[in-house]
Amino acid sequence: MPSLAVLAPIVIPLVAAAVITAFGLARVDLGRIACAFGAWGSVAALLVVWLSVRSTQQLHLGPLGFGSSLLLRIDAVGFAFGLIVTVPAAVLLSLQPRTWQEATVAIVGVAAAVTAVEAGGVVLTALAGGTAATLAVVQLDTEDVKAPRPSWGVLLGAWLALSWAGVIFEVGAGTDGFSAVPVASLTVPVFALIAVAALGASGLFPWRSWPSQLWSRPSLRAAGMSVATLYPLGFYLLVREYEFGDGRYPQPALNVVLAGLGVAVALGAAIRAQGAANRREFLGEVIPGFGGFALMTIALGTPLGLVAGLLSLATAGALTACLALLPDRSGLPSLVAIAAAVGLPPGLAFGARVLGLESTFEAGNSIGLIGLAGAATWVVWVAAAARAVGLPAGRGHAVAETFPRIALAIAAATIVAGPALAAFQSSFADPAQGEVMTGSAAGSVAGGLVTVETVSTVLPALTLFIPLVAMAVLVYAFAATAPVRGQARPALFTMPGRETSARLWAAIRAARLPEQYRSVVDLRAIEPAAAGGHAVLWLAALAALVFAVTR
Amino acid sequence: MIQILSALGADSLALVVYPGLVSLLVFGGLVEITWGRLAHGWWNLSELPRRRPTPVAATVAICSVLAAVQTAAPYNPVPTEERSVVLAAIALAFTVWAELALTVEHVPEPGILLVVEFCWLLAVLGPAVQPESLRPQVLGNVLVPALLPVKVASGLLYLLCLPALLRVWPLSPPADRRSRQRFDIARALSWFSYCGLFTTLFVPPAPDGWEALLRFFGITFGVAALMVVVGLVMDRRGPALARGLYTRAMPPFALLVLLLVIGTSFIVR
Amino acid sequence: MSPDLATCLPLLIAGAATLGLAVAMSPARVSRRTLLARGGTGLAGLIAIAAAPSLDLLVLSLLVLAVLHAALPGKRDFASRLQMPVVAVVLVAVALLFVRVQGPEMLQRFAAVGLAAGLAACVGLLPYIHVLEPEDTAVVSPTVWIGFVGPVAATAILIRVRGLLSPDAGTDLGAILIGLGLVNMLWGTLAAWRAEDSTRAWHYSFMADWGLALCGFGLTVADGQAAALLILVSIVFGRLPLYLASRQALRENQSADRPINLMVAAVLAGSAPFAGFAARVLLLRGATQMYWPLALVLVAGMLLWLPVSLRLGRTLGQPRGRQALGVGIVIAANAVVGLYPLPLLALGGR
Amino acid sequence: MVTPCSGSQPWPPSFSRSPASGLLIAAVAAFFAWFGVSIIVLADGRRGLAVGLAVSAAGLAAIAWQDGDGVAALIVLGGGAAAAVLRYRAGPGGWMLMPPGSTARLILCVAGGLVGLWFAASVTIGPDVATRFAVLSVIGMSGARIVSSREPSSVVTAVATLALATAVATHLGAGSAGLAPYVAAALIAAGALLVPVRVANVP
Repeated sequence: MPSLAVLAPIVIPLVAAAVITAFGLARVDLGRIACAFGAWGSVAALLVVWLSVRSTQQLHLGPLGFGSSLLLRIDAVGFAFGLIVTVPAAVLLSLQPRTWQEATVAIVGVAAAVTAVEAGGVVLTALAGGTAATLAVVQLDTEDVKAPRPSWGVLLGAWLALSWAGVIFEVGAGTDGFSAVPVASLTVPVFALIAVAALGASGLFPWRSWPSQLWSRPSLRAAGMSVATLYPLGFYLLVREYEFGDGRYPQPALNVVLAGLGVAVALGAAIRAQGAANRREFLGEVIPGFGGFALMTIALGTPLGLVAGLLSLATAGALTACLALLPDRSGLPSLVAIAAAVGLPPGLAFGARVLGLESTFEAGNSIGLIGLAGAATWVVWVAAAARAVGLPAGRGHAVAETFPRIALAIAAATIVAGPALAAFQSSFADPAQGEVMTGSAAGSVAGGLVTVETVSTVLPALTLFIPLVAMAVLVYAFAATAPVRGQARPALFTMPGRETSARLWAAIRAARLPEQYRSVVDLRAIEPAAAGGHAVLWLAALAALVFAVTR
Repeated sequence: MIQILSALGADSLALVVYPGLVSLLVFGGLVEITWGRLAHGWWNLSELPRRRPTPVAATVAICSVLAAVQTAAPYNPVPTEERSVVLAAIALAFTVWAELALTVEHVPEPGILLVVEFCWLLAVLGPAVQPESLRPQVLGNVLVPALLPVKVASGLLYLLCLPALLRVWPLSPPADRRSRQRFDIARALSWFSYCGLFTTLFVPPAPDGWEALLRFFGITFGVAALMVVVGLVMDRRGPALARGLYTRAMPPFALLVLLLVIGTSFIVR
Repeated sequence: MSPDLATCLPLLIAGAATLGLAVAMSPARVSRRTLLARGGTGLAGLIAIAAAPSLDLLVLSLLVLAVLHAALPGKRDFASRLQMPVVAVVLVAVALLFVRVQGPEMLQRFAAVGLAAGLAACVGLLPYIHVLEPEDTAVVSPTVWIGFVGPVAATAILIRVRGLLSPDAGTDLGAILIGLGLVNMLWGTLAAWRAEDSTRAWHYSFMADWGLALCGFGLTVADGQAAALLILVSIVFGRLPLYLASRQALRENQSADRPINLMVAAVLAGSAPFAGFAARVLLLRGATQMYWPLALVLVAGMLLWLPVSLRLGRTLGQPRGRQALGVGIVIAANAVVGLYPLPLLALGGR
Repeated sequence: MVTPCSGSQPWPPSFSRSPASGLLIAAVAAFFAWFGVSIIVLADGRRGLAVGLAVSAAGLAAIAWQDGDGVAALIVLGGGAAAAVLRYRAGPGGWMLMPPGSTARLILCVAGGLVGLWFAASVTIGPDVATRFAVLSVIGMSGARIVSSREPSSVVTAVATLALATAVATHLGAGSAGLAPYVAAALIAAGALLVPVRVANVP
């Protein structure tokens, strides 16, 4: 396989974008065909490049000019995250209608996200990730400028922080390559910088951040694409940090802090979900919930945790496509989507979360307490999901962009694919874990296509879940239909101190500078003085500078 | 391949027959009929459900079966190393909320129920924090003096939670207040999983044999009987007692258990 | 070609390209011949500044440009428009005098102050902001200094002054430039955000970019200089042509939120993948090498560009025809420079 | 540094003189330069401005000549004279020397001279005291005149002296800048007065 093939997953969508633009300018809208070609082409290229050799392939195209070189590589981590990004994006681009301008921006966004995961260095990842973020914002604002979208500042700040971390590596270690940075260069501050970038890039906060806000938009075309392309990138950085640190974070405390934050993110989403006013609101919290669980397990620093996190992210990717295509009305698709989202046994989500919780208990050092909190969070999710089944549908998005059968198929697939958990783990997640957890932190999750072996137990995914699936099919087929009463339902509980914090926040927002001091910071008042061309100001400035240099 | 097929057969047997669906129905049916007779005074076959089970009952069945095969029931075809307390706990968590999917009127006091379930999870998973093992029978076998306080406290907490989780408390849902109590198939499917899990986690298992079988089911039936008695007492004393117990008494006790778990995990480490 | 001229070459090319775009994009009511004549004169002045063999000739060239520019018909009178460039000339000339005479070391430091202040006065940065008359045409307004002449003049002066100052004075000059840069960054972004008049907002946004450029010049490492060059190129062939393209919409009070407006906002904000982002990365490299807390301040400051840029992007309205093509060319060129700045930096000898 | 006149030999004075007379000439020349620019600061009429420009240019030329570069001196003188003639032919009529409200200008002239003298004689060391004084006072005062005036004729006149002084200052540099700065300055001085400046600008 020639190393140039590494470019294929990036170039194919770009070619598609060029074709779409060219035809668009000629007043010919190629619609979904070119989009599908570009996105699925990228997926196919990733599969071909990785599966044909199953080892890292890289391409070095020389320096770019800002300190890092154009080094692209496809390794197990890049492959895994590449699929997590491209597959849901391809599903959405192939089905949902878009204008040629929207399609161009969306497909270029996919190319940028793939570049971010293929980049061999931190700065290039920051550049590509920043591009993906910019294009996502453009996409969202183009679709509906009044609808909620991620704060551009937060996204740009995150990618700037990452680029700073990259240049710190370059200045300190002479390289920012993921596989070349010396272990000693990953100091706690640099780690924190990358972690902050990761959290900001994916909006991993306990409060309601952009991944949940996007689902309240009138249309879910740009929202789905943005979540599909941007959300996994933050996790990608956290996974790569293991590669910098020879398989571990610089301090065990950092694992605990990040894992705890993960639980907080999942719990925050669960609390909002159990109080959702309608089903759309509930579904909006699903991806942040998955993200929280994934963060919790990825941050643990154990092979099983990392594997469980990757499986959670893959499931979240599938559900991103599902939720964006799901119509806002009750019925089987909604029911199955909710079941898949909450991790009904024996689905993929169920298996991944169980593995994740087990990894916390087996991580030692009392991290099992985090697992305990994770389990409690899952229970809130279960209650919230049960409540959501009967909630009003919520604001409906255009029928043209919904595909109930496809959404149902995707949701059902994530449940029925439960028995394949071990196969996913060994073929998809294990190689990625092996890629970043080498050397001193060597270790991997044993098992194969049938079982997932943890430290203390074995999960017989194939042999236990296949009969369970069969039983479920029979039982549900035999079961009578029960009418679900769609009704406004009270929240299971309200967060204690919620009113207090709301009042505090309102007070902070209402805080104003006392009248007599406003003129000091009133730019409109200062502007004429600064821009009025007064000789006194010039002389004063000159005097100040002279004074400064004589100190 | 043969190994896979044999494992598939064994797991299927466990899920469908023992300690799976059939066992659940038999055990749960007996306990539920007893409960119905004692609590509501009915006892004839005509009271048994005639209609096909609802999707709620189907969901409860799937989850209870998954939890049941994780128990340390003697002769359980699922190998001991393939059982996990996390699997059991989470699967059972689904059974409590399934009915909420239909309408809020089928679930009494969802807020209190959620708190009770948190406490129950603490009772189930708390003892696993320090040993760092998730095999149910390993946890049942733990007799290290340093870990016994946590185990005993968790066992008590588990028992405190069960009446609420099995809904034998007097806080009945609004829907049931309108009509006479009927055979609750969802609850019937839950009896064995909850009580069997208690036996598994808090009673040291014995090697497979008739004695072990009698011992396991004896204790499990004992737990079920205790729940029936507690339920009857609560029923007589009225909802106030139950509400007071689950809002004022249990959370502080759960907090104590949590502190014990944290303290033990740090001290023993 | 002398190395000094080579350093300014990317800026001269960018200036020529901008002039070409401006002529091509100018609405019919504006005489292209006049625009070409005035722009061509300015470009000739830039070449003279870049090619001037000594600082004295550079200063005299600035004086010529100042007189010619002030003589153009505009809302403000000749004398008041000549004021600030003359202040710049006087300050730089006196600074040169201080550099040349024998005396206490302090004189060198005063020279550094004079050079920095002269630079700010020449470009029109805080505290020497050129008075803007929003009604003036772009050719007559101070935008010419901040967006067209300033980049070449500043680069030429700072390149030539390198060997003249003593090491201590050079360090002082760097510190002053960084200080002025941070002040202008903060002022430019906040004032552009809050200004009621959009033309003023555009003008202040130039100052914000200049803040970054001054920080780059102040960092006495190669990365800082490269960052400054990239930022100046993005001013000359990014912000300036986009401002010119927005003039008509500004007059007609148009505003739009189309993809092109958002792309323009991204270009102006220095968002990836445009030239501003690469420049910021280089700036962070330089700051990390020199003094890392400065990088922290810069990262925080760089986020202030977004609200301004979104506002300015909207003021572009809905460009059509040649104007849309011109804006497209600017966006594409900025993306190319942002993704692969090496050739440009090599051309500038960085 | 490559300049149009690199390697050009300075035109030597055709008569010998003693160091004392040299100093005297330099001092007188510097005084003339300052006096000329002071007239420019104090006058508003074309006669006053033209005389000030001529006197200042003569002083600066003498300094250039004194510094040993006769060609440069001639160029400065030529440029200054041409500018003075052009100024004499256009602008507000009369002398208008020290019109009402000129106290501040007068103070500027005195202060400019004193600061220049202090800088040239006390702060700095080495030869060329007169050059330092002339250059600093002319540059400073003409700059102040441009900044403080709204009348194009006086502003342009000050620009001319500023250009000439800037050129003369190059002599203080270590290496010879050749004649290029002098030529440029002379052209600017003359050209600035040819630039059509509308008194009442229109948009």
